[in-house]
Amino acid sequence: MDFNLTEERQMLQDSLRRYLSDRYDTGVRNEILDSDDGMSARIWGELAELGVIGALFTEEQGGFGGAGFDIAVVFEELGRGGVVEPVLDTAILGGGLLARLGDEAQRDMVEEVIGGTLHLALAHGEPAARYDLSRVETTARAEGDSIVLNGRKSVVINAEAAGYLLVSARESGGAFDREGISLFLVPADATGLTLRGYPMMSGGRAAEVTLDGVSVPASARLGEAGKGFAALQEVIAAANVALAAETMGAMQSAVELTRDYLMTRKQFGRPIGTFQALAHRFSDLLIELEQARSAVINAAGHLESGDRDRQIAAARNLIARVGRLVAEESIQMHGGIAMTQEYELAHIAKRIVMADHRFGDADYHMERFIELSAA
Amino acid sequence: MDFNLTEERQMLQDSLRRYLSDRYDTGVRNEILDSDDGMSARIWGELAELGVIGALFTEEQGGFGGAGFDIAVVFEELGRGGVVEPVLDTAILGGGLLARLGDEAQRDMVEEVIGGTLHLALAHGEPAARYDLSRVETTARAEGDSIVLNGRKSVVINAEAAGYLLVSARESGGAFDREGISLFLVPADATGLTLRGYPMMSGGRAAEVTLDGVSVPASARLGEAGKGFAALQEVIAAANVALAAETMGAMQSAVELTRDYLMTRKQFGRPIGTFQALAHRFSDLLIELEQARSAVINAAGHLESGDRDRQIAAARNLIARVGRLVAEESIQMHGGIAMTQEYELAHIAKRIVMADHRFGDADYHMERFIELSAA
Amino acid sequence: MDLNYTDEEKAFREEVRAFLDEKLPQEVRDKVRRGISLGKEGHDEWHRILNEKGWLAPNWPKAFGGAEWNAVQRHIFEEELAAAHAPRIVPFGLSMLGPVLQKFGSKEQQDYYLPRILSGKDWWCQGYSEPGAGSDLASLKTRAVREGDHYIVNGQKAWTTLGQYANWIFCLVRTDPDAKQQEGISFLLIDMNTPGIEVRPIILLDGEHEVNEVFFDDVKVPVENLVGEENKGWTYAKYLLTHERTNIAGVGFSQAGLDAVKRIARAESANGKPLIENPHFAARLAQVEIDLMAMATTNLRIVSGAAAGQAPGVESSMLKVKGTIIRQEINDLARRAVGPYAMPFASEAVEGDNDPIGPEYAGPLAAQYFNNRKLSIFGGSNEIQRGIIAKVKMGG
Amino acid sequence: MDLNYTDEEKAFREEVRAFLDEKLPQEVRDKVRRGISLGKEGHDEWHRILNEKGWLAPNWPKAFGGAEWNAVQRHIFEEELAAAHAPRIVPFGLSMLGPVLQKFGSKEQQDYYLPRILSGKDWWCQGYSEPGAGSDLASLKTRAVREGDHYIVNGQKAWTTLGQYANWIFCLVRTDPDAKQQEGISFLLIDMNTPGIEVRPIILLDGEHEVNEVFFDDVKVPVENLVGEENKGWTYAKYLLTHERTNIAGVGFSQAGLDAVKRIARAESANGKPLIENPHFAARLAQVEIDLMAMATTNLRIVSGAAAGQAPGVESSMLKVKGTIIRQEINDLARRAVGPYAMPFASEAVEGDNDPIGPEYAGPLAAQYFNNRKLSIFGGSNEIQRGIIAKVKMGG
Repeated sequence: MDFNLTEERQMLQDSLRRYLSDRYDTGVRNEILDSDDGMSARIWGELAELGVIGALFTEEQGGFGGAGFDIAVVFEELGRGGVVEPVLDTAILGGGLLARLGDEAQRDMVEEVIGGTLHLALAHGEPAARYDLSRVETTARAEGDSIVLNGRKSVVINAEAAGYLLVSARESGGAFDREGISLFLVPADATGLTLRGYPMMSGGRAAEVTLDGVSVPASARLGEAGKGFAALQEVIAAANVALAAETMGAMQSAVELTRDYLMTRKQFGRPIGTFQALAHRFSDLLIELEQARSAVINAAGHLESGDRDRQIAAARNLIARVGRLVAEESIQMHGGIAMTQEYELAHIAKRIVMADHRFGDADYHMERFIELSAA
Repeated sequence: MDFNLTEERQMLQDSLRRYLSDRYDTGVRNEILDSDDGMSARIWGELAELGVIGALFTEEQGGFGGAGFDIAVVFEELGRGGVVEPVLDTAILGGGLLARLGDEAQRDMVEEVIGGTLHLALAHGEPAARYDLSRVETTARAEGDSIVLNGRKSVVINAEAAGYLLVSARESGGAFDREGISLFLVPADATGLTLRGYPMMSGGRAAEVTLDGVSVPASARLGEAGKGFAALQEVIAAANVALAAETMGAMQSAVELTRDYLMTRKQFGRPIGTFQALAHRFSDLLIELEQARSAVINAAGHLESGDRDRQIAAARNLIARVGRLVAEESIQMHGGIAMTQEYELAHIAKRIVMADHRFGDADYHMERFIELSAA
Repeated sequence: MDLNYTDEEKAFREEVRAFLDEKLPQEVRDKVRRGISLGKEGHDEWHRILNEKGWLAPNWPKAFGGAEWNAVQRHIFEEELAAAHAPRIVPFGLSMLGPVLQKFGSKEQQDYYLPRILSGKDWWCQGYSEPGAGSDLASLKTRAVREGDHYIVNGQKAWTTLGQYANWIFCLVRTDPDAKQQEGISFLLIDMNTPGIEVRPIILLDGEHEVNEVFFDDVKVPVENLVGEENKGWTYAKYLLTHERTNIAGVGFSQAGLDAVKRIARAESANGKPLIENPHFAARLAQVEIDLMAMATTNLRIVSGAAAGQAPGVESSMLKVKGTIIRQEINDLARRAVGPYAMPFASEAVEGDNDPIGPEYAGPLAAQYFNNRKLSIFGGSNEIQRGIIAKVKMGG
Repeated sequence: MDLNYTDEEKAFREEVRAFLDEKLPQEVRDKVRRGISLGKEGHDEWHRILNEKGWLAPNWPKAFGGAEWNAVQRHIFEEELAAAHAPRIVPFGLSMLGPVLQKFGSKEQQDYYLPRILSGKDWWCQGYSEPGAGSDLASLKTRAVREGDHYIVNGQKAWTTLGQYANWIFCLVRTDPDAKQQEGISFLLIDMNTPGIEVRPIILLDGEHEVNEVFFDDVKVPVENLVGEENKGWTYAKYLLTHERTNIAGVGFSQAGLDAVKRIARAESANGKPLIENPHFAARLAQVEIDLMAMATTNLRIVSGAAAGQAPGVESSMLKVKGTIIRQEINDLARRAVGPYAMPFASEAVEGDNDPIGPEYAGPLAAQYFNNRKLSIFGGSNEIQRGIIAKVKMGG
């Protein structure tokens, strides 16, 4: 048993933390939040240079990491910094699928991802699917050597910036079947592909995607026909570890901001943090934060294990519950200042809470946990 | 809309509160708790004299009350005093069934109940039934002019003191059917009736009851054959109002004891209740206590209405949740002293918590509420 | 004890319903239901409709043009407004300043200001809070110095709700800097068009412009704009605060919110079944509904006590705490109900000419969740309320 | 990072399991599982078995007859004991006094007392708390006055766990009444058979005799029974407290308790289905299991830090708070799982020659729920722990 980071991970963590604290302050981020792109190309390039993206891929895939703890280290720091750049979407989801399912040419694109020159987006969720991973009603129909895609994809994060969308579509089976789902690499400029983009509550941008007779060559299919679900599950498992770690990192920031506030702001001549009611509530946040950190460790440590899905469900359930507590209590203990958009905590709290809405909230993951525990 | 007690109820409340605070102090109650009978015959007689039992029956039934608010007033005070005497069992359940279903001779027994000279017990729950009211597997079989009862009844409160048991048994239908359940008035000395008595965690006594070929005349059946369930539901609805009010009264005591303790016990030269953490937690108890009071009012006020069962489910769910909070927080804020059996709060906390185990806990009533809301 | 409305109360409810059916424009209902901001014109229009009926000021005496309803009637009115998705009545002039002027204002002030509040000529805002002072009015820093016939006001107010629409502000200012704590505070009426006043928006975390900072730089205020006596402002402020709290439990808002969550949970599906049949979602919904049922009765008990002349004291604080917890829990359920479609930024999802993003109801839910964190912070934070409750109830 | 046990750690676990399989009597397991008190003889017997193996004192140096395991080994040992329903090792002599004597006792004291602890000759109890002083050791009132070769002790201790079995008590006493707060306290070893000592039972709310009051009336204690220096007792007491907290999270107990709840919930039925399939019960169970999974890792992080020589500081306080909350939640689920059969009084339902009342597992559950309210009160209440955490973490 060993709870120490390897030297490489420790170095990555240190340099990323230093970079973000120097270069990604509230002012910079607020500008990014207000920008049309919803992200900064400069920051993206610098993150790639730092090796942040490469750390998310194995050596085989062209990176120098790719294990659960690599993901956890990177995303904890991104979360701590409240980073809105779509590392999860381009690297974990998009890049992860290319690396797992792609042919040689497609796998070569991972290099561009790692280098920071290519954005990707996973177009998987659909208007009626909620968090159901297997609910795919977008269709893929062979037409000669081509495949024609029809359907609607909802809240596709990073769609506008992506050079390619990874689109899930059904080649056979009913709406909820795991069999029959394929993944296609669709260029952003494909005819029949329409995006309706918008900013998101917690920063960054997403789009509603319509596929109206989008025709791609059969070679655009990643892997075998109808067999895409397992890889989808894998990258979403990794994304869940990333989200859990990111949220935990954001919680860490929320707690630190709260501590600073409680020890700075005075009432009756004393820092308000010395009043017992707030001090005790703050202690509870610290305790729960340790729980969240342990949950991330459990999930990251089991990313390659047979207990993967149950551990991930546990981690995301716990972090969703604790996250809401930390976000709400941090705001409450700050008072009015935390209600203002430009204050650091407002953004951090939104990152924490809105994570619920990606790949399942506390109840969804609790149900998964119950199901997987019974199995 | 009117939230004032009628003059009669106010008088009953005042005199019962005065009586209990004068005559049912911790010492008296601790003696009762340690006694073989688990209750005091003297107190029982005095409660009857005060009109406490009569207030639970309508004029038609020989009493002078019987409405939801009469029950609520009486039981709030019994709860406040931590009274362990089985008013609920003898009067609400036993007497209530006699008054509703009995023939003239059986109805006349209500007078003895009101006068305090007759104890009754409802033998309804069974080992596998949990809180399922319709799960009755005890059988009633006609044999000539007699009816023969066979089965086991579990946790029959007040069975040992009762002159008669009101026994539910199935004359037809399957284990969960509402149809086919009859009620029988079985004398305590009937052949084949065995009691295994024991004290209960929150005071008072109960027994496991075995009916091994107990033969009673057909006239022992209360009401029509197989039609007992509706009356059973009615008295259990009344019992739920009584339990809700009793628990709320006990919560009132717990909160008062806690306030006294917090303002008496000192640390660093100040009453511990002036420290903010405890003060704020105490405020939450007061807020929730008002919620509990409102829940009792809602349930009592709807005892005769079409919304009865949903309102009762709501009240008991809320009171179970708030009750646990109040019991646990009161003990915690007291510290060690509350852990000792002889201290008032220990008994009060047990009354509050153990109410969960009669006619359903928080989850049971929440499920009922969901079911009834969907209907 | 009687939980039922009397026949008179029922008739009153019917009258309110009939009025709302007839006079509340569908377009306004839809906006309120969908969480779309009405703007000043929308609020003014609705106030005008209510004023025509004589119902704009339910708590004002008839002598001042109010409806002079008792507390139970006001409660019924508030419930029906919320259920019909009527806009809330903007409280600053009507619920806050009005009662203060009626009780402490001069005849001239009453004659001038009260009709202008009813007619909509004046939009008032509140100048109580200051930056960094939280809910602690006693540490007030804005100064007013008497110079001849004027006070010269310098300082800064914060969290001034809808101050961007206001042409008048009622302010607490410090007139005696040597007096301790709550002494030495006065209550001033200030024309927002006076030179030296600047209003700057504060954008809240949901992206909306709802509150403001107001800066005073040598602002000249005529002495006749002083309400009551100099240095007695704290008394008037406390009086105002009890009035602010009449609908503090927000039962009507919570009920409307809960109904909305149920509608959403019937429309949304999880695992191929309506979300409302999911036992875990149903459990959360049931518990908050049960809490609300109890709080509605707590509220009525207090309201009917107030109708019978008992002053609501510490009970207001209890209602504030529990009421905000319940409303916030409902907001949380609502955002969770819509799954991924909570993510789009509200104004993009809701406003403009495009179709909404995702289901029509989804757009504002996350924003409402974040915005309503304010409920437990502003108007005396829940921590302050708990302190008040403990002080009163333990003081014994 | 590696969440797996090393091969050595795995081998150690297997060794512990094999030992427990062979040496832990079935009858003792059953009693522990069913919540039946073992009595002094039962505990002595189990201690004897462990001592024969050399495992009675996992944290003592080998020089004193201990196993000298590292923190991870101790953690594994504790987990396996709990899983096997082994009795807990009574901590007063072994985990509390032993380390203090080893660090601060004289050679004579070490030679005399330590072997007697291992052999079971002495049963120690703890004389720290006093009535009304709660967890606040600094306000200690029991006095010891030096007279020649003796101290004369007067005063009273409370909450003395299993004092009825003890022949020795280690006490904190005030030797300098003029010193302030925590100064002037000494650490004395007192033979319970000395004249002037009286032990009175305190019956806890579950009806059990587990703790006692101990009265001292002119009790003569030889000066050689002083540990370390006079007036330095607070130092030794603090050292002891950190040792008391090694298994503070109680992960093993919680895991065993959770497993028991699952067994019960599979056996009980609700609406004709196993209770464990009831979604609301399953939800509570899942959440506490998820909390426990995380806490087990938190515990291991701290334990493995301790194995690497980092002193567990404020982390102990965190583990205490969360650990007790989780254990209490499991106790609550257990009592709720059995429905009406939680009502019989424990000793009647469990002990004696009769069959149990209701299912065998039901008897002790309500009593355990009430008894374990103590977890968050004794040994430094959760409020005190929260204060410590805040002080350390906010002090910055």
